[in-house]
Amino acid sequence: MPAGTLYRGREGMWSWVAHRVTGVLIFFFLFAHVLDTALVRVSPEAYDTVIQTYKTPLVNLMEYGLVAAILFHALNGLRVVAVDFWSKGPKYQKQMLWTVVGVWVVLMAGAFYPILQHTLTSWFGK
Amino acid sequence: MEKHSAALDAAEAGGTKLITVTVRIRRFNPEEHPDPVWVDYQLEMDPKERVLDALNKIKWEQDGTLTYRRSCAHGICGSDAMRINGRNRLACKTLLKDVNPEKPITIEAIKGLTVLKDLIVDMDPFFQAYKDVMPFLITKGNEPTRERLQSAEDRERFDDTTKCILCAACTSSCPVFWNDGQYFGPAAIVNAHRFIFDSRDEGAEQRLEILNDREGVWRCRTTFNCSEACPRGIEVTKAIQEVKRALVTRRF
Amino acid sequence: MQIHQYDTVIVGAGGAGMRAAIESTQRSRTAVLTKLYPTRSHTGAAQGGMCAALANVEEDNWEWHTFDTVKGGDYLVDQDAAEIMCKEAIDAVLDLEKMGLPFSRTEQGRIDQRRFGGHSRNHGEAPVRRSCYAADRTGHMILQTLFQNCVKHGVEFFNEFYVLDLLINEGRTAGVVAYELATGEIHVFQAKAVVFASGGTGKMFKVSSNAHTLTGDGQAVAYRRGLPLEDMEFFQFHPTGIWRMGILLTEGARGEGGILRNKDGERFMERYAPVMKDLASRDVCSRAIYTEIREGRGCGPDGDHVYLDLTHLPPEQLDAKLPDITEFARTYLGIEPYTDPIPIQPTAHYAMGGIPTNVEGEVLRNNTDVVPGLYAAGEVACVSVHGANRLGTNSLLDINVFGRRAGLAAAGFADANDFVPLPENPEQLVQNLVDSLRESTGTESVAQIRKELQESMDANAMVYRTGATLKQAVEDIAALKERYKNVSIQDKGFRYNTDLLEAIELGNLLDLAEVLAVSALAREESRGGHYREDFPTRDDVKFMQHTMAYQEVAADGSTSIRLDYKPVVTTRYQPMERKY
Amino acid sequence: MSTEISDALVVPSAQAHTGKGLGTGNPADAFVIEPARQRSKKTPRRTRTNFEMLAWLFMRLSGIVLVVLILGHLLIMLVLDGGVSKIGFAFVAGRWASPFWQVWDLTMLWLAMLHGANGMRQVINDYAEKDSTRLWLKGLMGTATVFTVLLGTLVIFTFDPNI
Ligand SMILES: Cc1cc2nc3c(=O)[nH]c(=O)nc-3n(C[C@H](O)[C@H](O)[C@H](O)COP(=O)(O)OP(=O)(O)OC[C@H]3O[C@@H](n4cnc5c(N)ncnc54)[C@H](O)[C@@H]3O)c2cc1C
Ligand code: HEM
Ligand code: SF4
Ligand code: F3S
Ligand code: FES
Repeated sequence: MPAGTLYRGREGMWSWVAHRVTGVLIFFFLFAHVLDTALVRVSPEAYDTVIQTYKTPLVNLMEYGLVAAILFHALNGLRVVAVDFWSKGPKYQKQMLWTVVGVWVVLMAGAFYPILQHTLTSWFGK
Repeated sequence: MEKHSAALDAAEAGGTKLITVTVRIRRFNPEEHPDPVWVDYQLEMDPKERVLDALNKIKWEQDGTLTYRRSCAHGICGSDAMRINGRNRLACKTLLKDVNPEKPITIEAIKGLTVLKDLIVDMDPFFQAYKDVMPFLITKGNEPTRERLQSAEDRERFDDTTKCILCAACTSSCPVFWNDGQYFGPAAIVNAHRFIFDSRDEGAEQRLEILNDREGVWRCRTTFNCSEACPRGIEVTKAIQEVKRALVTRRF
Repeated sequence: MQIHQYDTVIVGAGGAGMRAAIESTQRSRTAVLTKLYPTRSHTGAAQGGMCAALANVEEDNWEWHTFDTVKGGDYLVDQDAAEIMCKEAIDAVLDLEKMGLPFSRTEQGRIDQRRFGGHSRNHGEAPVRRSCYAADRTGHMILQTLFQNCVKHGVEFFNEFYVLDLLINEGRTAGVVAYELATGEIHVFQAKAVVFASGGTGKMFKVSSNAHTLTGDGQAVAYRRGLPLEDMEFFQFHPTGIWRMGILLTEGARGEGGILRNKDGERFMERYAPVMKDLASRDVCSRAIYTEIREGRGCGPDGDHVYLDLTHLPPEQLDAKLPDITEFARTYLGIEPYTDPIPIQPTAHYAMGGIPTNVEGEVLRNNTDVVPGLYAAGEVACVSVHGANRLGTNSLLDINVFGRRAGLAAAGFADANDFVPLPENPEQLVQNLVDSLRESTGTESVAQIRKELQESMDANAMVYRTGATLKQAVEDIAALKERYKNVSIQDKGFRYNTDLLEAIELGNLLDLAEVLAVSALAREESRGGHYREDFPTRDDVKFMQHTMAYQEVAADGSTSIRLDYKPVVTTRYQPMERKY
Repeated sequence: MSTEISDALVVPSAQAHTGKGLGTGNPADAFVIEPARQRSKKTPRRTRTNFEMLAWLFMRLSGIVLVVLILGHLLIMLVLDGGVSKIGFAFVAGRWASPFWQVWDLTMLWLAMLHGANGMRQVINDYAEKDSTRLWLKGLMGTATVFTVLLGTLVIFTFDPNI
């Protein structure tokens, strides 16, 4: 059966999609993160082994992705709050979204080295 | 007249050139076939004509079975909300030149309401939500003999939401409404807003209570599809926000 | 086939139908049958306002309003009805306000009023502010407010039900027959009282401000059942429709100070109506525009239109008072009304004639007798408060005043009387009509015939008419009616068969166009909206009377039109020369 | 020429209203706009709670607080002082020695989990069509949340650097 087309929403709709996807993603990560942190109650060794995996390049990269998700969710969350509570919020929602994206890009670029330095140094040396 | 802008010249130019447009319509007739199909129609149109004119031309000259609602043909009656190139619009308020007539123009029924035939959907749930917000003036006490007074500012307060023509473009563009259709939807909230902020009305508390429902304003995720879709230019999301804020401030 | 029983059945859910429904629902079991969802009705398109001598902003009284109405209608108005309308206008407006209608307000918080064509102080001295309005969305607000109140009172609507026949038994009203769009089923509604409020016939013209759905179904149904149609030759052409599209730009635009200009930029209305100028009545303005065009002062490459100039008005005023029409100019013409004049031409707008009624809304069977239990109100009816030319804003008034009256009268009648038995096979006529169209193997297309009808009407029966053009129209229509017998449709289904209904609607238009042309041909004078170049003056001796057109069916089934005339009711205003 | 119609033919209005059991079974059969629901006049106040509003407010307020907590957390853990390289048992032990960080992490845990759980509830409400699916998913999500919150709290409070 030929499907209907995708609704061509604009900034508002796509930012909401991204907000939702990142929210769910963070939720699952948080779940895992509490579990692994709980290992500090088991033994220092167990904890350190798990943390070791955080330092592998792949997971390190995923970590960068996670930060990207959290940052977007956080910044856009502030935009949503502004839309809801500031009377001019709805009017400037698009401008605010582009600000969010701008700040997000800047922060992500800034965080690139600090977060990935572990991987970078292990690959390319100091 | 000496005042003559290029826009006016263009508007007055007679014998405009016709272009060939392809209109791709998602047809559905359960009497004939259980599944919808996309059908292409080619026609010669003046790009300054409306999408509704194109549909009429198809119905009148090519395929009389094509079915859609229409009446006023100038964006005032709310009959012909449909999804044109993926966005909800009124066919009679959308000119061909504004939807890129070089490429096929896709047209399908609005989303989230049962499609009954071609572009016709079941409007029942939509109007039910409207009726549920008690969309009529509620007053207490004796009627005055003359009109109720209302200052121009008080009248302005809810002007935006009085413009609604109940076309359903907003509600059927809302991703929350698509899911299970239980959400009251932006149109119902707009019409509640029209009375909540009318200084003459005394039923605001009741209406706010209704919208405090599980399926009320709190389901809105501020996706702004409704505001983008509204052919009357109503700031729908803003109206919803005002209702939310009224609820919060009234409760605390 | 299904049969329903209601005390009162109302046909149409525009302003008139819903106003009637609000009254009758509270007093009798009422069903409202409408071919459109109520809020789609064309009352919603009305822009400018609704007149009532509220005197909120300047001195005014209902007698002045009555005089303007009578004069505007070129003395063909039944003055008893006009008096009632103008007197009850004040309460009609106040009632709407109490129902919640958001009128525009004055500084003091009262309902604001503005000038409108033909409305004057003290019998034509100067324009007066009489039109109550809500920006340029007055009709929209009326329609929404009435619908809201129908919701409040729990009015029972049957949406997308097309009434296609009227049942009269033993000379009394028995009910109506409707076709349900969703399923193709035929429904018989047995009723004690029936109110027709099905709106106008404007789609017989090509350039028209009317909706696609205004096809005169009510008039045609009554006419085919042997009832007369009154004054059908009087059709109003509104001066300011968007050029070629016909979309209306309200007279309120001129009420706010807009000016009509020809290609030289001249304010030509000064020549035609020195006092009222651009606010002269509509027939006067429309003729003036065509005269300018004919005499070579039209605008544009083909000189076939003039301008409505709003550029001298402050943008804030346009935004506050005329937001919708400025948007129409932007959307449909791509021009900016702050800086550019808007190309306009007269557009077919309003049917003054219709089903004759008395002031209670009761339908007349001839010059004096009523059909018990049958009512009509709104544009479908002819009371006649509009005479030969309706004044702007008087129709929204008409639908409210006479819609209310008809609703009350119908409910009262239903209360006092019993059902009339249905005739045998009540659905027969509709069933045959629908079946024959579905089964037809003819070769003619609905769209083609409709197009030719509209073109002929525009060419021959518009603002300027002569015996020759009207004869041409009569001939054209006869030929089209012949071809219509051979019409066929493509959609043979039962579900939402709009193809079928367009064919039926075309049949209605053809009948009504014929009545219009024949009535106009017989009226050898010029009066209000009916202007005969071969008889350019009003002839009160011969034609100070209403036309009553009846369908005659010969033994062989062929039909013809019989014209009769009915005297005009004159109370206090004797005919005078009409000058603005 | 007239006939009485038998009662059997007359459709009662209640039936005509719903269209159910009539004609073709088309949902649009005899569509009518029903009168405003009784709730309007007779039962002005339905038993509604403010739960949805409180949840909505909570999402926004917790979000604002979380910005500080989580971004601070990320900054310390991943950016400052050599980023993730420095993290190990000893680092955690050092941090949780201070009650300040204990409270920080505890609030963050609770707020984030409740915020996330309520968010997930909304997502499930939106996409799970069947009531039973909804119930299952929400049950699962709720259990996981309670478990995680309790576990995390336990860890923070009972952490013993000398284990
Ligand atoms: C663009 C425009 C602007 C106007 N501006 C003004 C103004 O400013 N002031 C003023 O006073 N007047 C104005 N008028 C005139 C006025 O609006 C109309 O004459 C008036 O609204 C007619 O109301 P109505 O209730 O009779 O019909 P409508 O509102 O047209 O309603 C007709 C109803 O009948 C129903 N119907 C039709 N046929 C059938 C059928 N076969 N079976 C069942 N139902 C049927 C339709 O569904 C509809 O509900 C304007 C008109 C137009 C077109
Ligand atoms: C960092 C600061 C955060 C801010 C400012 C923030 C803000 C918000 C806001 C305002 C919403 C409501 C959106 C709406 O109703 O439309 C929301 C939804 C949500 N948040 Fe957060 N949040 C943050 C952190 C988190 C975390 C840590 C998680 C995961 C545990 C999370 C998961 C979710 C989820 C799942 C939703 C629901 C999304 C939806 O319904 O579309 N958020 N967030
Ligand atoms: S708010 Fe706008 S989009 Fe929604 S129904 Fe009203 S007019 Fe249509
Ligand atoms: S599209 Fe829907 S989510 Fe809210 S902002 Fe509009 S109602
Ligand atoms: S036809 Fe009336 S809104 Fe488009």
